[in-house]
Amino acid sequence: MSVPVRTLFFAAYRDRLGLSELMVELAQGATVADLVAELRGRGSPFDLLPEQPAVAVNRAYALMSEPLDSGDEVAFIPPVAGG
Amino acid sequence: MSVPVRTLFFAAYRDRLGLSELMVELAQGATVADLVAELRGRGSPFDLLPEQPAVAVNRAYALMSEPLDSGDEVAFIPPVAGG
Amino acid sequence: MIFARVVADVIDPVEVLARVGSDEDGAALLFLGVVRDHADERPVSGMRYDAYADMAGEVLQAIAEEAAQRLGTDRVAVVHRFGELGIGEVSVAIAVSSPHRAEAFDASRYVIEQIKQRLPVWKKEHYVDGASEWVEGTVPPRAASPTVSTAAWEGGSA
Amino acid sequence: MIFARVVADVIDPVEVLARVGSDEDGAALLFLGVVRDHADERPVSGMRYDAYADMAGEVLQAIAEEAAQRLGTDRVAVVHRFGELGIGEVSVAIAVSSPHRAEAFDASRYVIEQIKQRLPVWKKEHYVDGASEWVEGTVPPRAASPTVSTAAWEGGSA
Repeated sequence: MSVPVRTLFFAAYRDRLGLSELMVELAQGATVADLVAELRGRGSPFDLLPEQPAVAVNRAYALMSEPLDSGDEVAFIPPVAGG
Repeated sequence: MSVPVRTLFFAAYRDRLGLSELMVELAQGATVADLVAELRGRGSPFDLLPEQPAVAVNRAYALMSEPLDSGDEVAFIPPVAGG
Repeated sequence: MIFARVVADVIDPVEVLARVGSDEDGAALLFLGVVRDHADERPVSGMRYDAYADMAGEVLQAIAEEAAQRLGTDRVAVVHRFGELGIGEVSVAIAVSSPHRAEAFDASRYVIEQIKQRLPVWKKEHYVDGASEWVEGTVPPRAASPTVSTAAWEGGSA
Repeated sequence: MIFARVVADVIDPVEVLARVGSDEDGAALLFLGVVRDHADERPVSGMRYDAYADMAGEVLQAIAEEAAQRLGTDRVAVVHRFGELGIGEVSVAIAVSSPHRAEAFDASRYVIEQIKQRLPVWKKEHYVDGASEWVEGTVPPRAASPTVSTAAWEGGSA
């Protein structure tokens, strides 16, 4: 059984990848780290993502070790610059 | 030759003295300290003024040693509470 | 009465300020972040703010609640804008009020520093020479509830 | 553009805020001192501010100029009111703006702390029980140009 997650890319990451959203199928028990590895493993342009990006899972900052569930929303968060 | 100065009393000092303004004749060479001593020497209610009040001479905070000239405006400044 | 919004519309600072205040309060403080015409000496013509709007609304609410804790009142209103902004336009308005001023200054500063550290918002500067660049930002915390230390939010520029 | 006034009229905070700001500025800060309904737990119905108006105008101008030095811009506007004020009425409004926020917070705080230390203004609290008392104040400096130390203006209440 695969775990579909919705990934979001913002700002500089969106510009680098040329896309803002992507559905990814992960293996059961996959973590954020696995998602990042899966994406970077696809090569250009996904290898432009950092190895250890800041991410939010379901709109909360999360560690690379965070396990992912079906339907989770995982956002890649470039360094923030509000204000 | 006497030196006339205009003295002003504010807030609590004005309430204590029951007056807000007074012309005082001082001797040539008199300082703020001399003015204070002259007033306190008059007895009640002037002895309710502190021995070392904060004062302003011509709208600038001044030391007790400040010499006074004819026509100077000397204000007795109770502890301030703006804001 | 805590109010926190991430919006696409023009911010009315007076409206934000009007959301705070109480008969108990002796101090009110309104902070405005404004798009300025330069960045490190380089002339800027405008700024584009991108937001992860859903998350930003939640993070801004959390920041406002933390600020209210420091403030000791629930009189905290903060609005952050996204989209294209011209020079002089307000990107963020923060209003707080409290019985005493020290807490108001502290809470206002807390909100803006936390916004810069945690709010999932990004800005792209448009330069007068025609180029545009994402502003170098701050790596956000890796966990949902960052430790709030005094040292963590003091200092910083802009 | 430094603006400092001691006035008998109602203060319009929006007008004071509008006196600062510039295309160079990324931060604006408006502080309002407001009459609150209590003093150390005692219910207050209003406040009377007395001023040595001529001197207060000069001192406020000096404070604003010192704040502008700290701020690095001349965008400082401060208005202090005297007379009878009701609960919720603004007794002082301080607006500053600058390229970066740290200086704006610093300058705003400087102005209010210096007002409390030096401005020849006094306030009498009117209590709900009918009594009135002069608020215990701060002994002002004995010389025209006080030494401005950081320690001297930090802290304090209200």
